[in-house]
Amino acid sequence: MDIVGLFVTVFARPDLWAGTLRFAAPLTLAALGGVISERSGVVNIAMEGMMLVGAFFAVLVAAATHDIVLATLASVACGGLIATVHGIASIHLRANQIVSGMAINLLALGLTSFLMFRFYATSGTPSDIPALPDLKLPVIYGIPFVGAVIGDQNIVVWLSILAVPITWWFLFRTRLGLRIRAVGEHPRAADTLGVSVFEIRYLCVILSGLLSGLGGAYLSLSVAHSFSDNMTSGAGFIALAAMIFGKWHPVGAFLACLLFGFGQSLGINLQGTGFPDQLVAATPYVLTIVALAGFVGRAVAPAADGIPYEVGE
Amino acid sequence: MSVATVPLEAPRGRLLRFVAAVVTPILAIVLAILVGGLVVLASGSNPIAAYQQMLVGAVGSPFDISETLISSIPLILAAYAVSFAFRCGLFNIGAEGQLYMGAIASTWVATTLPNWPGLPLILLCIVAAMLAGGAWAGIAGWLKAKTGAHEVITTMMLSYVAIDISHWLLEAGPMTPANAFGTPESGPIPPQAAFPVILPSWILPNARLNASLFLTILAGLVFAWILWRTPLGYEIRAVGFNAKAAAYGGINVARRLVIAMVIAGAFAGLAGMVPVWVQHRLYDSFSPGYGYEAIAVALVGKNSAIGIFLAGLLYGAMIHGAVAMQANANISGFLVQILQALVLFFVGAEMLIRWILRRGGLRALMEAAA
Amino acid sequence: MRTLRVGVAMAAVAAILFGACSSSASTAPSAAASAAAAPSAAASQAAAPSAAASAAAVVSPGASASASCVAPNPNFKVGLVTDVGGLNDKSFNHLAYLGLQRAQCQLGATVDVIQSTEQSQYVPNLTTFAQKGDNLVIAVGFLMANAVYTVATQYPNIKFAAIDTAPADAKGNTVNLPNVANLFFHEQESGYLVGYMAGLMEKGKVGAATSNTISYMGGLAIPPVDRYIAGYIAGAKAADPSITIIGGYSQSFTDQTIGKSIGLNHISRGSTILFQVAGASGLGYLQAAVDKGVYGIGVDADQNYVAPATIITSAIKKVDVAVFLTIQATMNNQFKGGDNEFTLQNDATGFAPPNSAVPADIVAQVTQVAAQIKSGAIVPPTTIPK
Amino acid sequence: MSAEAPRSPAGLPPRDGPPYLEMRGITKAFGSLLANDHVELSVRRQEIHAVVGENGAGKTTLMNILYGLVHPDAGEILFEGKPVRIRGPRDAIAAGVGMVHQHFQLVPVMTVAENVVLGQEPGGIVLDRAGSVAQVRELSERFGLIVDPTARVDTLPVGVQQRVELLKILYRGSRLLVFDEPTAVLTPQETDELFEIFRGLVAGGKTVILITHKLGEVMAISERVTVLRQGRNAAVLETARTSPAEIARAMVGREVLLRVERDEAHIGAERLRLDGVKADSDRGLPALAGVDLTVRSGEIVGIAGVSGNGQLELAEVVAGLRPVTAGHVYLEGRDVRDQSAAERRANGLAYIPEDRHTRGLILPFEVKENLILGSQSKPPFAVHGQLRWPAIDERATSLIRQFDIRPPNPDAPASSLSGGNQQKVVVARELAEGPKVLVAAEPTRGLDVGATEFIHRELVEKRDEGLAILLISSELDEIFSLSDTIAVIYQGRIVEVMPSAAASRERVGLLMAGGSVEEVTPSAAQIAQAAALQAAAAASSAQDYASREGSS
Repeated sequence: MDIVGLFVTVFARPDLWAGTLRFAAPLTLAALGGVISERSGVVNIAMEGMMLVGAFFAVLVAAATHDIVLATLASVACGGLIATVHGIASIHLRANQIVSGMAINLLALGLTSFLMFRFYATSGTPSDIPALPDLKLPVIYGIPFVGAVIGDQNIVVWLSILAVPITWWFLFRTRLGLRIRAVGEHPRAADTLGVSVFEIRYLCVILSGLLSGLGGAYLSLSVAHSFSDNMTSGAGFIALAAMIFGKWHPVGAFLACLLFGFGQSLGINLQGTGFPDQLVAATPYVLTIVALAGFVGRAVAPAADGIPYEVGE
Repeated sequence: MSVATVPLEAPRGRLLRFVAAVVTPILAIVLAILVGGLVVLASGSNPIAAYQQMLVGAVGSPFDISETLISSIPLILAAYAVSFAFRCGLFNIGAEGQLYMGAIASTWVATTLPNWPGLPLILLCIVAAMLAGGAWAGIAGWLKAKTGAHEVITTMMLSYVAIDISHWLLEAGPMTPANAFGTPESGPIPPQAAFPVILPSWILPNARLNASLFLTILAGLVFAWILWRTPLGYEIRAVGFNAKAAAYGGINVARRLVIAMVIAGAFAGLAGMVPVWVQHRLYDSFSPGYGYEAIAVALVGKNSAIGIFLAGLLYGAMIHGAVAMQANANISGFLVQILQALVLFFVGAEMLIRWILRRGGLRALMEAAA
Repeated sequence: MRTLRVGVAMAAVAAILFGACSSSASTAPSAAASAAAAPSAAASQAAAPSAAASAAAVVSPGASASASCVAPNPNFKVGLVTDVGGLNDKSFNHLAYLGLQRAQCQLGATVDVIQSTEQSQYVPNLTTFAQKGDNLVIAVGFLMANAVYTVATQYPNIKFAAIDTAPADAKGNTVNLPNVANLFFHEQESGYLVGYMAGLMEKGKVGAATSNTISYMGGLAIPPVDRYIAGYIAGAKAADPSITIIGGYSQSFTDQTIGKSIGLNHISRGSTILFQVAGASGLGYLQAAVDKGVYGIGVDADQNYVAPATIITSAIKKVDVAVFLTIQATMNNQFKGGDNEFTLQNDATGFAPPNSAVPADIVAQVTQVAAQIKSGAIVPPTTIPK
Repeated sequence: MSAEAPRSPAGLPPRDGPPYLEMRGITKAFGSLLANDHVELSVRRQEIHAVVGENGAGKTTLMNILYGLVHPDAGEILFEGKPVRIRGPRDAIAAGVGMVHQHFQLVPVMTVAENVVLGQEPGGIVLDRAGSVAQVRELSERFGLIVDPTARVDTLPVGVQQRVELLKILYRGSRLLVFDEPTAVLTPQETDELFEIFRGLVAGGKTVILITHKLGEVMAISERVTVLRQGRNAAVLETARTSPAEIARAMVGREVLLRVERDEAHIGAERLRLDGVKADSDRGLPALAGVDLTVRSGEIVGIAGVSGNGQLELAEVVAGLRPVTAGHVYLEGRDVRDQSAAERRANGLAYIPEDRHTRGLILPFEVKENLILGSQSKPPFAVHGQLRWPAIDERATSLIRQFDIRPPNPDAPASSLSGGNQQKVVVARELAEGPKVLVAAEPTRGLDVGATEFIHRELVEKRDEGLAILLISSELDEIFSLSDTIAVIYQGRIVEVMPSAAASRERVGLLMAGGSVEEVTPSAAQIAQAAALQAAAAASSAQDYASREGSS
């Protein structure tokens, strides 16, 4: 077939680009969380688990209260809660942070599935739960192509995009941000100036949990409108990859998420075009590897990333 | 993720080290069981019954022991893959894909050479599995050495690709013989290529536990032998601990990275082959995520051959024990995932363990456990 | 000293976590009730038995001894082994469980479930029930062919039921065994009917169905899925030869994000009726139809409850009925080894009662087609035309 | 001690009255090691008080306690008359105590201004970046500490980085300033400038505690000196009434060897030659700008220079760990430009790296494993692709005995050894294979008298056996006492090579600072220091390096 023509038609589809944003949103939130956490020196591979917990409790509270705000807050809070566990393990207990992270992921998967079955048996989560609204933008929605791409995106998509500059500003323009980066690069230096390494790190780990939790809420309250076992299916790990890909920088991570979302969306748009669907599904992963090896290359983590801090060594 | 985040024990006084290595995980398991019991209690069931059923279900009979081992073997092998990379300072998060490749390659060899005599064929299959897994992991290693592409990303992405390839091979036909229902599964492994079953039938009729157990033990020995008995292993460990010092010692760091990944992948390839040889065919999405669970097993096993073997047995026992627990105590199998997570968590939280040891007046042990 | 504080801190966190759980526990029943209310109501019109079935879905194992149930019979034991999809798969595992619960309630059978977490566990899991001497062991899923064969030949006195498959020996040859009932469903019939309905809707430009384009999404390209899709395509084309049909797979039965994106993609490419055959992933697909105000078609059970206005109908596959009937037959010593076909004939396939969006005349036409299928005048295909 | 105070060499009027700072009965144990054992310290207002002692004498621990980084097991602190409880740096800063740490506590990737204001940033939620830059500039001008507030710290030479450290404590308005080994990284000229600053600060009402091991400095700047030995008070002396020899005795607890035994060099054939060698630093900037250098058999060539002028790159270029961008390296006449590190080792090159932690040792490895690093794949340690542990154990036990490595346990992880013993492991390993050329970078940094003496003796011995040694040290005294030839490196160039006999400290120091011979017009301060140094002469030169306490 005419490959070029095919790609022209595919790229002309607004949904390709709309889909890119949709896919990128939850990844971006989790990846930004990862950036904040690791900028403070705590390795976080537990975004997957934090998202899953967020997704579940979002539905649980939504079903109980029928209040979308409460539900979202609950998901964020639960994300933060599970993050706190990671914090205690890796900051106070000086546990290996990869171990703790993996444990959190396993725990979240088991716990949510366990509770899911406990509360909803096999009937599935209720369908009459409130959803995170899509935003129909008055004027823009009318514009032919653009309207179809951004005219009717979910509120969380916009939140995630908004979160990027905010996170950048937070890390690189605020007093707290300065302290966070200092703690991640040279905790002892910060400590000798009276900056509490522990406080900063707890704050950042919990922040990462809040953001991941929101990403989870997006999955269950907007995308799916329900919860199902392991519904994050690896999104948290993709976010982890995006964070490294983006060299621990909010904007870089966001771009990485966009690239991945684009690959996902492209794969979907290439379905039924003659390529085997199963192979087309691999598009985002191949794209990521090529981009990483070809254009990004070596990334350097914050100097103190993953190294527990001990007072008065 | 810097090498510093890779969990490797610094050796101390030999005996003390050994005792500590034994005592800490055991304490971790005890803690996990206690907290897990709370979860069961919170869900309104009887923890004692749950654990009793799990224990009996895991090792209560020759049949259960054999099944526990069958569940353990892929985990152990895959954990060697994760761990070997850890030893070189690499986080191989994509053993899953490597074991898919191993499964595909070995199955392909077996099904395309159905008339070969048994021994050569099975050996060839083993080689194919190891080569395929090794090559797949090698890509990540090579990219790391050449471009510095972070292995966490590359191995993860490569494993998704491998899984999609397996979907294609089995669903779109290339590996699926026309069969009654068009089920996405490969043709059967020729009987002469099967691993011999090792339990005599007077102990257990129709036992499934096969010689892959010996293969796993052998793999463990090889794992330890390479790391502790060869210059290569010495250099891989050196790179893992301190790449700069390794380079100073005249070690070609880039090459060691690649080799370490290839060897790791070879272990994963084997891990992929074993379940196929248990089921006599390669099914669509045959792995429940051995490659990911293996990370936990490797960490619980503290990256030592014996530790991983035991950790794998523990996880396998939990998986198979859950069967009886569900069937007889009516407790959700998800409890097992929770337990596995807790074990891992407490193994990680050594300070907690050391604190307990100190309360127990075992200061020396506590320091050795550091 | 610090570690002590940490201990306290951890305890606190744990407490909060459990607090979260238990607090939500209190709210859960109401939620579950509201969840299940919908399906039971809808299903009751569909077919009497499955109404009770989905009603049973409300109560979890613990609570199932409600007034309407007969006294439990400890001497009649039934074991159910799910495939790796697990009980929450929103598909055949889920439905089989409903049938099991119904048997527990209405027949007093003693039931147990094992959720398989690995394919290589199928044999031990089936064996576990066989060893307990269960009267009937039910294996869910087309990948258990060889496992069922292995265990069933080993325990000739135990009765087995295999859903969507038949025993197959090591070489992969199907072998009918006297103690194994192979429960097959003609999903293609259900697919054909809903496809036909979709075709007519488009042809008649009914409501939102104005684009003459419909679509489907499968989970993986596996037989039970593809039989549905094959029928769907054939039915739609039969109703409206000029119709455009878009299709794809999510490569997953769990990932709802992909499911929804594929849905939105299909809608953006003109589809106005979406048919899902992808378990939980498919819920995302249907959600896209809800968001964009087009129509969706559910699968397996009546999924109208997902969105009453959107889900015009569902392609039915009464695994629950099949399971219940098989248990009943076993109880009455009417167990039949070998193939047990579940079709329109015995009301095990078909389409769920359409919602108000579907005009009566279209319903009538589809019902006619159903009759023709029963009579054998129409034989829906089981494979997708390449 | 006697209460009547004489005129201090610092030229300030004597002050009486109650002590400004008093630390009483300070005790701190790390595990089984008693780092501070009822240590007493009393400092007067506006005094420059020196605290001296050997490596491991407990000076740094004492100061970390004062600064709240370490919590004492016993003892109390009185500051400005009232008892203070210092739980952490926050309290110390609040109380008015500031500290310049031996290892700079600077975030390399951040700017000077960011480093200075960190923890007490101007602005509300948003960091007032312009404001912080302005404040830092104002501060640096007021105290004459010239530094660009917007520069990234890792682009600054160490001397300037120290000014940043100083600015940090001035920014916080500290009244009691603690300096831990401040001159370790400075040229004599920079040291003078620093001392001038000290005097200025004291005149301005501040009080200074100076931790050092350089008796010359003690004599030059301090008013009183507290000597610690093995965690205990050894003496408190009025500087004007004591002598370097007396202090040295108090420090070491015995008469110390005053010079390295070293007979005439028997210089032989050329072993190592660098020819117009250029190389880049890790950050890709040119670090070596064409180095020509020759080391012959039986000769020790000392490279003098302020650290950061290309010494590290020079060593790594020779070792084969850093590519040369131009020029050639010859080992025994053979151009080894394209040889790998391994090949050069095989050809008789040995290298004692500057930093034993990041280069020289694999800390989690056992001692015996570290002792074969570089030879791991050579017989007898590896035969037929297998490690021969018996051979490795044998090598380990013999080297441990020969170099008196403690504890004598081949199975102990290197991380569990003291700095001195760790360095012995490195030296032992590098000398074990009978090398022809040795590159020794900072071979005694952070070692105590015993270890330093030992390693110097080893080096001289090997030199007499014909080994060609390229010695790189930022410590002039080490250079002077060991080298047969001295080469001064400045900004990646060898600015001058001279026989050590013909070299004077002042001249070398000047060259190190980038000065050229013409401009030798010593400042008053230099003369003062020179005088003090003469006074210190005999003892100091030997004692200085012998008891250096550097980074490790």
